[in-house]
Amino acid sequence: MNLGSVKENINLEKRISITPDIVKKYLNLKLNVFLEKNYGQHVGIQDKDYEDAGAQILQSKEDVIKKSNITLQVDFPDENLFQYLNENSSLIGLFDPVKNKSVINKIIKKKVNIFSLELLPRITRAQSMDVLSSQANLAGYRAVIETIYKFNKAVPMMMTAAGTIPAAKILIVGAGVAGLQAIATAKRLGAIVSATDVRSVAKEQVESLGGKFLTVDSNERLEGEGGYAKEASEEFKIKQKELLKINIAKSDIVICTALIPGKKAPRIVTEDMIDVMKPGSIIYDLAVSQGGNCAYSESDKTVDKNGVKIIGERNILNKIPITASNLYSKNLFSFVNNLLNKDKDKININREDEIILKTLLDKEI
Amino acid sequence: MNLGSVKENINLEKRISITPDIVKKYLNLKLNVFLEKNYGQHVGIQDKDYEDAGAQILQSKEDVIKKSNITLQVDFPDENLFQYLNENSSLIGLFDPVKNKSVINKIIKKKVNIFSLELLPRITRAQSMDVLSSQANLAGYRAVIETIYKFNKAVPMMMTAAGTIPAAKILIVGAGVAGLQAIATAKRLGAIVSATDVRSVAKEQVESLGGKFLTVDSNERLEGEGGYAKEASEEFKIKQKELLKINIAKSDIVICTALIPGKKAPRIVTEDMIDVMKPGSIIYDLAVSQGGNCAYSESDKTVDKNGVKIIGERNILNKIPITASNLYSKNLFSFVNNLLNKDKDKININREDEIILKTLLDKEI
Amino acid sequence: MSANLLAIFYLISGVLFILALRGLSSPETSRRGNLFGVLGMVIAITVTFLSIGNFSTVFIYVLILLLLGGSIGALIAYKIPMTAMPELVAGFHSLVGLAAVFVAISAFLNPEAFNLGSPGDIKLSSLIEMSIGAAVGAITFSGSIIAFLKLRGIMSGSPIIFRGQHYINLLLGLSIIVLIFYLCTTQTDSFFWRIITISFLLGILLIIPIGGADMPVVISMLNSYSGWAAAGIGFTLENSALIITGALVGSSGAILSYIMCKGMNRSFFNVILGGFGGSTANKKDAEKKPVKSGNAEDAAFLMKNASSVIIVPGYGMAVAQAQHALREMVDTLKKNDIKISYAVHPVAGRMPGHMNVLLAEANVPYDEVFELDEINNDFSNTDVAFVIGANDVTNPVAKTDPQSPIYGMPILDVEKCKSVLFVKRSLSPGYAGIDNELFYRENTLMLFADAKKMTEDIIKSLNS
Amino acid sequence: MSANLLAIFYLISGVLFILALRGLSSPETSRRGNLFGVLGMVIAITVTFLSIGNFSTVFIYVLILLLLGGSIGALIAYKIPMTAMPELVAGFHSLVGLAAVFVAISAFLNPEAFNLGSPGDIKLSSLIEMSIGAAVGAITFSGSIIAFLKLRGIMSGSPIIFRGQHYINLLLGLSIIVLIFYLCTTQTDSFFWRIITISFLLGILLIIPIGGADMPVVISMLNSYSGWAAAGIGFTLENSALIITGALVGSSGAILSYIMCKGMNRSFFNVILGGFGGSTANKKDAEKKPVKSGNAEDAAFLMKNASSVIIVPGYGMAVAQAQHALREMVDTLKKNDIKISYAVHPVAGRMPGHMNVLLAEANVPYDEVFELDEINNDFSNTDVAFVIGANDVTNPVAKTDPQSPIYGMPILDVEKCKSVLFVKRSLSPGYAGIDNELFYRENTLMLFADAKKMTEDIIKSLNS
Amino acid sequence: MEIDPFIFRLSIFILSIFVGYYVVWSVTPSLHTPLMSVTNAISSVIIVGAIIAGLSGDIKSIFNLSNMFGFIAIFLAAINIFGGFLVTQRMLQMYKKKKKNK
Amino acid sequence: MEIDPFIFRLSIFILSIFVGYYVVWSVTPSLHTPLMSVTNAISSVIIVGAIIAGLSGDIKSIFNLSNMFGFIAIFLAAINIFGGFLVTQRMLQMYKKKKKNK
Ligand SMILES: NC(=O)c1ccc[n+]([C@@H]2O[C@H](COP(=O)([O-])OP(=O)(O)OC[C@H]3O[C@@H](n4cnc5c(N)ncnc54)[C@H](OP(=O)(O)O)[C@@H]3O)[C@@H](O)[C@H]2O)c1
Ligand SMILES: NC(=O)c1ccc[n+]([C@@H]2O[C@H](COP(=O)([O-])OP(=O)(O)OC[C@H]3O[C@@H](n4cnc5c(N)ncnc54)[C@H](OP(=O)(O)O)[C@@H]3O)[C@@H](O)[C@H]2O)c1
Ligand SMILES: NC(=O)c1ccc[n+]([C@@H]2O[C@H](COP(=O)([O-])OP(=O)(O)OC[C@H]3O[C@@H](n4cnc5c(N)ncnc54)[C@H](O)[C@@H]3O)[C@@H](O)[C@H]2O)c1
Ligand SMILES: NC(=O)c1ccc[n+]([C@@H]2O[C@H](COP(=O)([O-])OP(=O)(O)OC[C@H]3O[C@@H](n4cnc5c(N)ncnc54)[C@H](O)[C@@H]3O)[C@@H](O)[C@H]2O)c1
Repeated sequence: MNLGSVKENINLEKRISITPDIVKKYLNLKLNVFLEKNYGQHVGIQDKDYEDAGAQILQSKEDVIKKSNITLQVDFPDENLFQYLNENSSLIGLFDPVKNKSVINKIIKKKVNIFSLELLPRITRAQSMDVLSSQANLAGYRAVIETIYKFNKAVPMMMTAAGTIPAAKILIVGAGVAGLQAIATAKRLGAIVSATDVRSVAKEQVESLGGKFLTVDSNERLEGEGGYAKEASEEFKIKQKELLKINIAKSDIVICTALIPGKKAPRIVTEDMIDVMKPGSIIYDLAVSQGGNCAYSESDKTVDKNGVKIIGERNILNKIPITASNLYSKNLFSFVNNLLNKDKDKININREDEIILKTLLDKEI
Repeated sequence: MNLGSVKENINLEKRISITPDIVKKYLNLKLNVFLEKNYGQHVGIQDKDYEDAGAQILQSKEDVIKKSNITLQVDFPDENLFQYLNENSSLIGLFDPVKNKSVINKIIKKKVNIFSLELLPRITRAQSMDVLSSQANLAGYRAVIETIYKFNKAVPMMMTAAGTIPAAKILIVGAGVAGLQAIATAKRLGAIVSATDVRSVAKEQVESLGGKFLTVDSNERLEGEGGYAKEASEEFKIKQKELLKINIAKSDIVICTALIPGKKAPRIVTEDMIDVMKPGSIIYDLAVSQGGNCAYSESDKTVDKNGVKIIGERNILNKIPITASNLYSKNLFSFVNNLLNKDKDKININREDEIILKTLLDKEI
Repeated sequence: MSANLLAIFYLISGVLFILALRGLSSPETSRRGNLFGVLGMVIAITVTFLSIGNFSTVFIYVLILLLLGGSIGALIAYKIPMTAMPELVAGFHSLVGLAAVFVAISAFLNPEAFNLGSPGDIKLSSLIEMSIGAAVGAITFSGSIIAFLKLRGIMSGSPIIFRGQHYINLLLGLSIIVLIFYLCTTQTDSFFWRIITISFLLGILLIIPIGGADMPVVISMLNSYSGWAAAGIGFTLENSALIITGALVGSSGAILSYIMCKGMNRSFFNVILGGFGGSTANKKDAEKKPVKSGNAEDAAFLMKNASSVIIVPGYGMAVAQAQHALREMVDTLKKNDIKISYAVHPVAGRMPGHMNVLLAEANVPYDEVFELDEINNDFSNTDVAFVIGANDVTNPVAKTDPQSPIYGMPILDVEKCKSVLFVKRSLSPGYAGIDNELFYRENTLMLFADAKKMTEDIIKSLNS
Repeated sequence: MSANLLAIFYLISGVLFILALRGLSSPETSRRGNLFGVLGMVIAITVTFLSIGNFSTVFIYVLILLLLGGSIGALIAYKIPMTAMPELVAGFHSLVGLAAVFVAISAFLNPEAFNLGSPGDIKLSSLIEMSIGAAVGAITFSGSIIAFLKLRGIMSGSPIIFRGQHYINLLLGLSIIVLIFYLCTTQTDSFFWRIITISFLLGILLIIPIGGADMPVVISMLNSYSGWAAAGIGFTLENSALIITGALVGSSGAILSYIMCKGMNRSFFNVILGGFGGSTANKKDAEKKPVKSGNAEDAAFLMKNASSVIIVPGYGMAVAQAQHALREMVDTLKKNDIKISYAVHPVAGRMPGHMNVLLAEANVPYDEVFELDEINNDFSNTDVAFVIGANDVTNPVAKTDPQSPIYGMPILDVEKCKSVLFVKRSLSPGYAGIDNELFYRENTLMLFADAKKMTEDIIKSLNS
Repeated sequence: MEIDPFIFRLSIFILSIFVGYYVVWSVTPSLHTPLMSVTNAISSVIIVGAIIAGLSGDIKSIFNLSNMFGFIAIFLAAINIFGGFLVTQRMLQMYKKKKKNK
Repeated sequence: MEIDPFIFRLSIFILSIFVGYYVVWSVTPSLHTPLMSVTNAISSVIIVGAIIAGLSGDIKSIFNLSNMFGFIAIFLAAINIFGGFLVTQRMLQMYKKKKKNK
């Protein structure tokens, strides 16, 4: 069986789906690996590295896709390549099914099994394939690095002969995977970190990283299925707003990570909060591609409101493509491994398996 | 008495010499403070903030300089302003006397007392004025932030369901003020940090921050006066080279901070070392304006050698102008305070005072 | 053998017994301590024989009895599994108690042999002493039997409580005193026998309300009783070996039960009197599967004597912010030449890399931290796994039960270690909400406490 | 008063003495302990009077002597400054020693009064006992006098050593034994006096080679001797109060000196025999200015009883990487309701913000960390400054001596605290290379050790 | 002025109680189980009484009731002596093994 | 079969040694100085001997040499008793004061 991957549109997506390390693992499963020429060059991985690992480099995208029973991507391949997809072959990636219905339908029409890993159920067995976790984690880390880079002060407290530099105050909105890693990273750098979330278990988790939790005083239970959050009531939102207004005014950096699965991201940081922020403060809105947690935030833009920078990037992971790709490709490998039958010689679309059932987009949508 | 400061050339220098906090302190000494319009706007400090603190805003550079008995700058004011400098007034800043002999001579001719704070003796009493320390410290911090921002991997070790992200290895060359702060910052972020220096006391200091010290096996004593380093012998350099070659090859990030006062910075990271570095690695050369510790490094450029980025910036402190200015302005205040007589009503150029004697450029050079 | 020499030898054997107990103050000297005890016993027995001196045929019978009893004792000692230790000690106590009763009876029947007067005209002080000895011996006997039955599982371990229990016990106690008084004034046999009977009854009633969990305390208390009985007999027989040893055993047993109560955070008097207040807690315990729970000292002991320890941190360590204490504990262990590694499970904690953040904060060297694949084979060659606030990531159900929500997750095979220590606050499950069968394993010791608190306590024990 | 009742009262007073010592196991019970001691003494004296019973005029004299001695004792006890405690105890010992000698002499001169036979025909065992009592008493007396003189500064504190010292002592010791032997066989007076004379000499020779620093150990050892002397006399007088108390004091004193030696890391035997090895170290000490140096217990005690403590970290904390231990110590102190702040000097350490990095690593809350200006006024209202590895930043010479290299640097005014603890390894200077006069101040206690080690030890003491 | 030996015995008894009290406090908690078993073993000094009881009186009437009780007591105590010390030894051996492994 | 009282005294002596040994180990090091001073005070039970020595013998010959020694011993011991206990009390008072300050 053959497995392949073609170069992404590297202006939009710098991550790759197969790293040289993973090539070896596929070979161990007796899968041949085909890659497009210069597949990883943009992140410093040369074709030679792949060949050394045992992959075969083909000259064109078509060649790769034509040969492959399983095609691994981050984003869709170019639409004009769809024609080369083999019938009954599998296409695996992060395809954002809510937004890309029509494209997906086109592929389904080709009798291609398309799997979108955002849909992975959050069950323990799927943890090693959990792309959302692995990528959100890095996004949380990187969001802190991004803001600190843009911040025109030093973050840690330093008491020096020339006076004291106060520690920066960083507020994290949403303490999911990304939020927690952001807390950890900010803490490490010596910031004074606080965080808020709708889920009450988040308090303990935030404190387990040494952060301060801002509790919205409410007895609503907003834990949903699979550990995700539910949308909050109006009353809750008002209370949250009061709490945040005070705290955001004191913050130097705010990192927004709040999401509700399948819904638009909640709007949490509002205009009036931004008005009272100190000039030079920075807001990083990780939720921007799902609509944003923050007023004014725009994809791939840095908005300046009275000296407050509001940064939103669609794909922050392009900033640490190597690490992100390492984890992504391992997630894919675990998924493929689970997709194969016991003898690892053919794909086994076992609809009994929750993992396969939930990720497979087999009905036109 | 009047004290003034004009806007720097903000393309080259974003730091300022007087912050609103410090204005108040000067007023307490009964000094009037005059500033050029829009003095701190580029870092988010408005004229109103200064006026609230008690400073007087003047429309032009000339006005400020004409009024001032003491002029505080980071860099020289524009040469065409020299004519307005009052006789017997004082000009204080960071003027790099080694490089700027002719300019300085021009000013001396005007009977202006010019003080350059690089020349401050490293005595305990001068610690609060020690600009080199305060700025080097921030440079060390920021160099780490810069490289980590440019680094295409995550720095801290993370053992995750999608595999382990190894901790980045960061090597600091030169463990002076900047080097130590770089060590501390890198450690905080979870990197594996090692450092090297010629001074043997540096070992304990590096370890006191949790870093690993790479000891060059030699019994030369390279501690010079005031805690500075002396130039090393050839034998030492060869030994150092062997040691570093092994360690640099393993490093993801190298930060160079080695300096020898009054000499060109030692060349420590050589071409052959860079050759064996992994693509994606980054070298930050803080010594670039003194000639650089690293082969290929160029001021204000990022050089790419086989995927290894070598970054050199003349003025890294432009990246954290607020904090840098806070400390710089406090250093200046301590210096001015020491320059005044007991009643704080006139300048007292007391050549008995080592601090004044060493910093005053009164002989043409 | 002169009386003086005899007394000196008894003194020596008393001192040897003191040294025996003293030896147990540290594991190094403990075996020597036991030998002192044996020596003391040999001396005591030998000089007793020598003092009597009539090496007639009877002597042979005595010797046979001695050897017979000895062989049985030795057999039991070798055959019994180590886990049955508490009930064994309880069983042995009952023997001492009974022996004390018999000696008292013998003296009562034949006072001339002991220089205590003649039947019906026994010296007052001796009469008091021997009845106290007999009563305490009888309580020890029947109490120990109940403890034995409970521990052995023949009787239910749960406390048997009825109204007025304490009043009945009080009544029985008082009646023993009254009977002794009558015995002394009337010298009537029957009182003596009634004292013994009532004491047997009292022994039973004293122990039945005490729950299985408190049994070790009870055993130590019975130990103490048997000591007092021996001392009582010692006064009767004017034998200083018995007095010294009896007082020694009596007071040390009492203190030991007090110390154990303190260690378990239980009130000494509640335990000894049984059933006061503690009853409900015991009832709940009875329904659960048994776990072995230990304290900081046990953990310190196990790790100090290990040659390698693997630390398995989990979310609980993060919650307790125990990383610094953990690092310090490890430093202390390392000073004892114990090899330490940290095993970090990929999903330990609540965020990817959660453990790494905390371990780095505590300056744990990177080369001591291993991921699952690297270290999983090492557990089987490791003495102790110290699982601190982790739970799901060690749960073997992930390998065995396809129905389990964590089925298929790779786990850290901590159960392959010789001993597994689990530091957590309770038996509650972790994130996945499922029970962990490791808690109930033979080689597991639960350390119920906040992770930071427990780690600090372990450090204290390691240092003392 | 019957002999039995007397013996019982003596037993009671012995038990009270045991309880007195036991009371000192914690500061809370210590005062009660002392009262037990007083009570025991009152009982012992009273029953002794009662047992004699001849309330003649002589009795008045005795009472007067008692009150006279008592008043002198009380006066001394109230007048003496607390710092002179060690020499006071030494002085008191000499009295006990002398009293023992006198009692022995009295018994020797008038054995009938004690039922020991008649002069020239004293019971053998009594003779042995009383000569041992007299000899040990004499050694105690002269030894204590020497110790007193050394501590008082009347004699030089440095050890006096000469060749063959140990052989001479051995010889003297042997000759005492030989003399006792002759005394027993010949019952000649002169031997008795010689025993006492030689013992006086031996006492002097035993103590002169011991350096001033080891005096506390010696005092405790002399205490032990006085106990043995009392016990010896007790055997002579067949008095169980003396036997019990003497043995108690004798063994406890010996153990205490052993414990103190262990605490000071000195060999017990070297100290007791004097001059073995330790001499050179002592000589060097003598040249330095005196500093008060304490141990972890002292530090723990001071801080536990403070209401506020300011921590002053410096480069030494960083070198020792003591920040985590420090944080733990502070946590422990906080549990005792002690207010803690950290005072960070602008140039503490070797890089700007050095301390902040480490304190943040140990998760010290930011609002407990203060810069110099914020906290410098607080020192005067603070009980303890805990200076850990800092030096230059506390050196008052910066304010007073314009010649000093650090003149003009603002410093943390730690000396304004009631007590200042300095944790550092030695008296060596810091970065600036200058001596810190604070080390020699009255209210300073030096804690010489690695900062991490010391902090850990303090934690241990705080917890015990 | 003779003191009743009972007083002496009382003194001995009381002092022994103190010794017992202190000895146990100094035992490390991890050795509490062996401690229990060794004190149990020691408490079988009662055998001294049993021997006296068993062998007392006239040699001819040695099998009377009083002596029989003594004999049984000897037997019971003997079980305890051997069993107690041996089991303690076994327990302590465990502690030793662990040490040696190292 | 009478036991010599000496044997009993020996037993008492030895047991007391054990008690002394254990008691001291349980004293906290910070109380070592008061401990020293209280044992010193206690060791003045020698006064019991002194009183016997002083008041022994015939009332008429009470001022002979033997008794004189006894008298002096009483005086010396008395100093120690009062001085010792009072000084201990003073020391312990310090510990108390510190506590109260809090
Ligand atoms: N790593 C990730 O990215 C991630 C994300 C989400 C979920 N998860 C899940 O989280 C779990 C992680 O496993 P784990 O073993 O680390 O944790 P766990 O299974 O959740 O167990 C944690 C244990 O720590 C104990 N604990 C809590 N607070 C404590 C304290 N203060 N002191 C002592 N013990 C304390 C709790 O028991 P007591 O209450 O009895 O003390 C609990 O059983 C896995 O099920 C994983 O799937 C992981
Ligand atoms: N902050 C800066 O930017 C900077 C830069 C350069 C120089 N300086 C200078 O450094 C000094 C800083 O003052 P400081 O009070 O922090 O330090 P310091 O005056 O240098 O004193 C540090 C003390 O720590 C002790 N020490 C070293 N290792 C130790 C260990 N392992 N355990 C316990 N104690 C240890 C040393 O005494 P022992 O050897 O007796 O143990 C030493 O006296 C100032 O003089 C300052 O001017 C500061
Ligand atoms: N079972 C598993 O193995 C597994 C794997 C990964 C994550 N998880 C758990 O799933 C949970 C969610 O993780 P995620 O990061 O993917 O969630 P997410 O990305 O959907 O949301 C991010 C966070 O935003 C919060 N949020 C939503 N609305 C908010 C509002 N109005 N205000 C403030 N905060 C708001 C959510 O509670 C969540 O914590 C976490 O608790 C995580 O531990 C479980
Ligand atoms: N007295 C004071 O109060 C005071 C104030 C600030 C700094 N200092 C001390 O002064 C010293 C130097 O500080 P700095 O940062 O200004 O020095 P610097 O900027 O002149 O040099 C930086 C470092 O490079 C090192 N170096 C020089 N040649 C090297 C080579 N060939 N290889 C490796 N390393 C080399 C130097 O030893 C120094 O540590 C430090 O020890 C610092 O603690 C003292």
